[in-house]
Amino acid sequence: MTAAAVRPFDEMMDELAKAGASSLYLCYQCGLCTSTCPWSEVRDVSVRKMLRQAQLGIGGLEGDDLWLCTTCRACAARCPRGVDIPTVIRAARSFVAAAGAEPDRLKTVRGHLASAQNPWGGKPEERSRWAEGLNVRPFEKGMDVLLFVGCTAAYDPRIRTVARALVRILDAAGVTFGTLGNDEVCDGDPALRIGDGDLFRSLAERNAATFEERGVEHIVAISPHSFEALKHEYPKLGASFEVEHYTQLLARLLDQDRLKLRSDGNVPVTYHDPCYLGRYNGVYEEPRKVLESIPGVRLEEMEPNRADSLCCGGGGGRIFLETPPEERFSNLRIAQAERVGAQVLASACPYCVLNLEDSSKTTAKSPLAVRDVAEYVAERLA
Amino acid sequence: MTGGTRKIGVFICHCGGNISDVVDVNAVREFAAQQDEVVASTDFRFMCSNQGQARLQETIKEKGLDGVVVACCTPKMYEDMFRGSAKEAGMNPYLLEIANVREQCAYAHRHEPEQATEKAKALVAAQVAKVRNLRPLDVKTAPIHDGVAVIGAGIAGIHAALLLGNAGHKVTLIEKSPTIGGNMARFDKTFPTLDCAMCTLSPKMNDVFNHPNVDLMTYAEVKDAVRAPGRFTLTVVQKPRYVTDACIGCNRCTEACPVSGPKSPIKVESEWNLGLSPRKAIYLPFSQALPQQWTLDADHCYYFQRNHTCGICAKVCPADAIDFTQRPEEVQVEVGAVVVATGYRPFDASQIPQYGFGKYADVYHGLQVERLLSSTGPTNGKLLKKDGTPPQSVGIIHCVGSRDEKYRSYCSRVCCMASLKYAHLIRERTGARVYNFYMDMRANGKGYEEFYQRVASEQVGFVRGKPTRVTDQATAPEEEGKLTIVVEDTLAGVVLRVPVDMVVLSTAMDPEDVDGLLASLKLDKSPDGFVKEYHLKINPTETAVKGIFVAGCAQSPKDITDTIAQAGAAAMSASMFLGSGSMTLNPLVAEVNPDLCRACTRCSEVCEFDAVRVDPEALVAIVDETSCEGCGKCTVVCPTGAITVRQFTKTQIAASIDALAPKAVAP
Amino acid sequence: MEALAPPAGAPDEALRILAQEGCIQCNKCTMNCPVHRVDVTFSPRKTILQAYLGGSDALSERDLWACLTCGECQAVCATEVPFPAFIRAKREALRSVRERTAPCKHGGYKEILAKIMAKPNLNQDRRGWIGDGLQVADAGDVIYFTGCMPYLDGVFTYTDTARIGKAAIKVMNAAGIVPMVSNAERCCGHDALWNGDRETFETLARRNVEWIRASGAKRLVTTCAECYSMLKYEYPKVVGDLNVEVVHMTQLIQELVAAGKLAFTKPVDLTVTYQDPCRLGRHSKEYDAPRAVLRAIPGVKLVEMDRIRENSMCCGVGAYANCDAQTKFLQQERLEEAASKAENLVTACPHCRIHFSCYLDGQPVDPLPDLKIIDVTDLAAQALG
Amino acid sequence: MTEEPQVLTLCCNWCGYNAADQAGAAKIPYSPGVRIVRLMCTGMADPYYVLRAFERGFDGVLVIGCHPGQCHYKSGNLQAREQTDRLLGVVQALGIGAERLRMDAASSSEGPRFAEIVNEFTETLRKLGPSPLKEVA
Repeated sequence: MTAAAVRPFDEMMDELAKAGASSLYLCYQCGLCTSTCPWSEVRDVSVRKMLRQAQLGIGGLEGDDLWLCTTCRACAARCPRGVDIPTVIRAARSFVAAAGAEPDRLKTVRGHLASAQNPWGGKPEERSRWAEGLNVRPFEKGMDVLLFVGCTAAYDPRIRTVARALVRILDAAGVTFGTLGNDEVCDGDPALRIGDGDLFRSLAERNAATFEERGVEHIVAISPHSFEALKHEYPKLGASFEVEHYTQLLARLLDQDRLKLRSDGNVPVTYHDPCYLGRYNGVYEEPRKVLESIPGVRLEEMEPNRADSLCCGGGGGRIFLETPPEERFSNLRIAQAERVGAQVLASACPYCVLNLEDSSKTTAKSPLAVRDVAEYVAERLA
Repeated sequence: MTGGTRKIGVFICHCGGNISDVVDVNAVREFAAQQDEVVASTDFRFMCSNQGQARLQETIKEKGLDGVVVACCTPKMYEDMFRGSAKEAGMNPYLLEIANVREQCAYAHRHEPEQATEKAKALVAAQVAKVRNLRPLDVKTAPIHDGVAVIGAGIAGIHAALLLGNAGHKVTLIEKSPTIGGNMARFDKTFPTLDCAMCTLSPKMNDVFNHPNVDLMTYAEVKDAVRAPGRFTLTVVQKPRYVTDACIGCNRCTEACPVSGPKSPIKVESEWNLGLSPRKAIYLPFSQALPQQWTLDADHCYYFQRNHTCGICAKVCPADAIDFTQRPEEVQVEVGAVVVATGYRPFDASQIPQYGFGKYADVYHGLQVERLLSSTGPTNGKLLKKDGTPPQSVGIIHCVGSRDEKYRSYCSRVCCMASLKYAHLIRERTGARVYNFYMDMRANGKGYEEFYQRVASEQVGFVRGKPTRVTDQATAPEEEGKLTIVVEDTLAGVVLRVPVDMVVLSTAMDPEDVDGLLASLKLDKSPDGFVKEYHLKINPTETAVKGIFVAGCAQSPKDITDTIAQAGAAAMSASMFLGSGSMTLNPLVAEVNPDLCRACTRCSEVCEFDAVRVDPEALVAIVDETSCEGCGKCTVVCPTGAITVRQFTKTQIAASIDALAPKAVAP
Repeated sequence: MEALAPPAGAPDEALRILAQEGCIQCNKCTMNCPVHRVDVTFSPRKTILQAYLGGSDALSERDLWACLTCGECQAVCATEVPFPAFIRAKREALRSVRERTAPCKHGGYKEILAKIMAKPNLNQDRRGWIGDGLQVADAGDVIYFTGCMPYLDGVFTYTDTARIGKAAIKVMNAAGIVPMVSNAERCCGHDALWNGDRETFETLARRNVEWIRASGAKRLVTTCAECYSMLKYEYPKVVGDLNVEVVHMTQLIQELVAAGKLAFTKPVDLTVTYQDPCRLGRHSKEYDAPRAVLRAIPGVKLVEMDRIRENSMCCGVGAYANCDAQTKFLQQERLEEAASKAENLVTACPHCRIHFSCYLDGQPVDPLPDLKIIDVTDLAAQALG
Repeated sequence: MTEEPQVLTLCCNWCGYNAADQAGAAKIPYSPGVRIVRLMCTGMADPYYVLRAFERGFDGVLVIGCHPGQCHYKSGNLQAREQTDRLLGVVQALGIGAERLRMDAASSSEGPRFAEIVNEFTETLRKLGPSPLKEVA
């Protein structure tokens, strides 16, 4: 092969700079990102090499590997030069997607988001069907909190139970809450992570306008992805409200002695940190505290955990893409859970629960129940 | 206006045409002559030439000038020279000001000669107005105390103390640990020559210990420092050793001491061996320690911790050298200069949990490996794993904490070579396979690249990549019972899992924790935490505080070669400073009119140099002229106008402003 | 200390002022002089005697500027010798001898402001500090003369003076008054006059009178005791009748409350003591209005200090001419007295407030208990609810 | 006389003044209405100087010190910035106009930047016209 002359891809370099990805040029090619990336556990992919080529503007980000990134931030959390790799990825995705070169499946997701305001393709008028039979009221001023349900909890049959569980817990604790019902739209996280900033903005602005209109001041989110978007992305658009993840609210309710839980016998439980709750927002202790408050629960820590936790594989749009069984991080996670002898694998994110449950069903050597923290707590309500 | 009493001369320089081609110097000269109190106005081709200066001096003498304005180039060029000439001619040099008509008129407005000329007139008028308001200033000097304190007795401090002592200065060498020698005394060999570290250090330790001009204080710390012109008074705390000079070094106390014994509830690890071996409560840090005087660690001693129940050391001591009644003592040390040589300590590798330091037994940091390789170390120089067997393979991870914005952004400069040294010694002593995990090899000293070549030729593995973790979880049979280093080999572009028996972390160098000392000495730190030097490039051994010098790793990470060189330079600077006998105080600093001061403390609150304080008894602010830099922040916050900066008083500046103002320009 | 010579051949105007009243050398002035308490060399009696014997030339530079012109000497004098007026005349006379000698404190800030405001073509924006929710007008029956208030916050970092103005407007609005605040307003000239710069004072007075007369207003209100004494007593001497009634804010409030046009509904539970500003008290003989205001505010408990009304003690600084360590001792003395009575010291002049706050902001001579310095108008505004 | 706006420029000795020298040495033209007074540090730039300059008829006052973090005296430029900011309100209220007072920074090697700052400021002043305090002859 003859060497080609370097011809910098100026347009892409400009785009990356505009999208705030200029920390890219700080990279000194130590490869820590590659070896830290969960993909390195299951297949060959060099994050470093992608950055290398992008630094020189000779491509590298436009290939298929670009769409592997789960935006889990494990790399950025360790990068010795402070390169904001997920932002580089996001910027590159938006550049590639603008040229229509993203995976077909993601085109569909974008379509759903644009037409039905959710990535799953559910009908907008069925958004609040998850709450059928429960007395969930529309949010009005004076209520303690707005429950932001999120698309997965609204449409996915498995995750609907999480939302329903949370309703029972809030009722039991005497928290007054409401939802936006069918007026809620996707928080925009999927759009943002797959590189469609405009779509994100239109969704976010729509929600923000509804919050404003209904006088929402305090939001509780079910999905850490909603939580992250509401907490850190919406304020950039000028929105202003308090937001917390439901595990933070539950921890507070327990502190105030407003939840009575009964024993589950002597159960070894392990907790999987969702990336968007942990690395993105530093919420490590509250979910653990909630689990440990269930009488009988014995919390065992998997390796790795907390800031080093292994991604489930669902973020950054990966939940919508097919991953071959031998490349699923969630399979590794199941093995790690089994290594500490857990019977229950708890997490606090719809994507994590979906992925881990799939893997548990296909790879667990002995029964390993995958539960969302909310489900587990609701089961143990006294 | 009434004629004043001042006699001011104005000298306008042509600068060989640089000025006169643009500015009408005749017009400026005539204009200047009309200014109040101007008695001489002249122009000359080159004011900076010998003839020009002679003209200046003659006119000063002839006319009895007590004020001069030279209209020429920027004051940054020749202000000092003109002031010197004026002084020689018998005029107070601080009555001379420069009107910068070259850079600010002839150069900047060369296409507008008329405007340039008008502006030149204004600049001359402004300086004449200022000079009219100037007062002659005395340049004060303060005698410099002839002693020097060297703080820290590692290789930098020892070397500096020796040179200063040899130069005839009275040196007080202050070391906080029980022995001198510093980190270098822990090393086995030094790169790139692989000399035995103690063989080169030990003679210097002995020299400084026995030097007639060096007063050595070990186990002593500087607690406070008070600065006066030409003098520092250090308050040094002599910590109690509980062992008197009568100690004959027989070691019976150490042998008898029950602490750290197998059944002892009180256990303590050897600082000297960095936790790799236990030590007794009464001990000598290592066999060649100087002074050869034992030290009792009261914090881990049964006598002190268990209500006087022990005291066996005193019973076995043949010299009756144990004295439990000792107390810390404060000693005042007066010196004229201070050399700060407080050195470094290794970065705490447990801050990066992924590398398993403190979690896996066979993960060590570099200084520990020095001890493991040293014949005086805990394994008598045999490199052994915790289980007592020699390693078959060793991984050395570079840049642990260094070059990492999460920890220390800077390069620690020595780790590359130190890692090569470990690689060589480990291969030489154990034959183990050695892998270096590096990002860049920095071999930038004399003989270093050659050393790199030599070690490479010894079949040491070099993997370019920063490992993500060290783990004991095996994913393949080769990893069973091993520590596996996971890394991207960035040259091959593949992720490797490298199983080894031992991991060495080449940790960053941290500055020794001397915040208290730096605060007492009013020294600043650079953003990296090391002592801030006066100028990084051209004056790396002095500090912003006159009379304080810095040497060795206190200033920045460096190897022994550079440490010695800088210690020598610091000693030279200190010696010259002391040898000058007196220091000139910059007269352009703040002064307080006590009649106006109301002791409100606003001046001392804004001062960045601790140069002004309020005397609580006299209720007046007092300026320390050695510390004041003359920035004038205090003058703006002073409510009463009591504090002013000489040569920049409100009347002086306002006079300039008035003269520059549009009205004043009109003829 | 250096004695100052008057201009050759100038009549001793200062001595003429002194000689109008006959000093009987009883020494009550000196015994009551606050400056004398902290600097025994300063003696009004001695100065008067020297002037009688050999003209006023013997006055030293130090004495010339150390006098607070607070008028305590005159207030206790059996024959009412106008010592402050003598000092003022002396400062005026010496001004023509040399450039002013006493540096205006605070770096000449107020002095240069006054000089700028004496200029003809000034297009000020004097309302920037007022903020939302308060109503002022371009014309009307009542002028609010704000004084140098909007400019003080440019250097005085330890107290927010605009606060007093906002309070004044709030109180007036509550009584249905929308005051006129004019951009044509200039410095009242108090400091210029008292520091001997009559030229600047008269220029300022003329510029002020021009717009005041043209405004057609009936009343002019000040929150500053200095402005009040200038406009009410000194301006007529220079420019004749102003055609408006000059009132201090406390007088206005007293009147509004009495007439039932203003009611304080919100209790302000504070124990306060009251500082008579020299310019409102001794210079203008208004002691009662501020006290009446304090009594009208529910919850306020007024505990008087020992030295009040004509015996009140100066805040320590007059016209920014004098401020030094002696000043500090005086302020300590006064604040200790105040602190022994109440936790809040109320005054009716922004300058008393600044000078006391300045003291509290710095290092005290001796530790003082917590004491807050509040303007009476501010307190009134707080009681509006 | 001259129609050029008259600018009092208070330069610190270490950055602003050297930058002006650099601009001169590089023969970068700027308005001759720019008049420099050298202070050791902008930290000693008293509000009095600014007001006095306006009182004496200058059209604008420029304070040029070191970049933040580069002050020879650590923080003199920061104090100057704070003081200048406070003074802006005063200058505005006096009707002089806050646009006529500006603080900027140029390091000792930034001759072009010095010229750029003063030229831009002069241009602003030209548009504003003479200071209202300027005595009309």
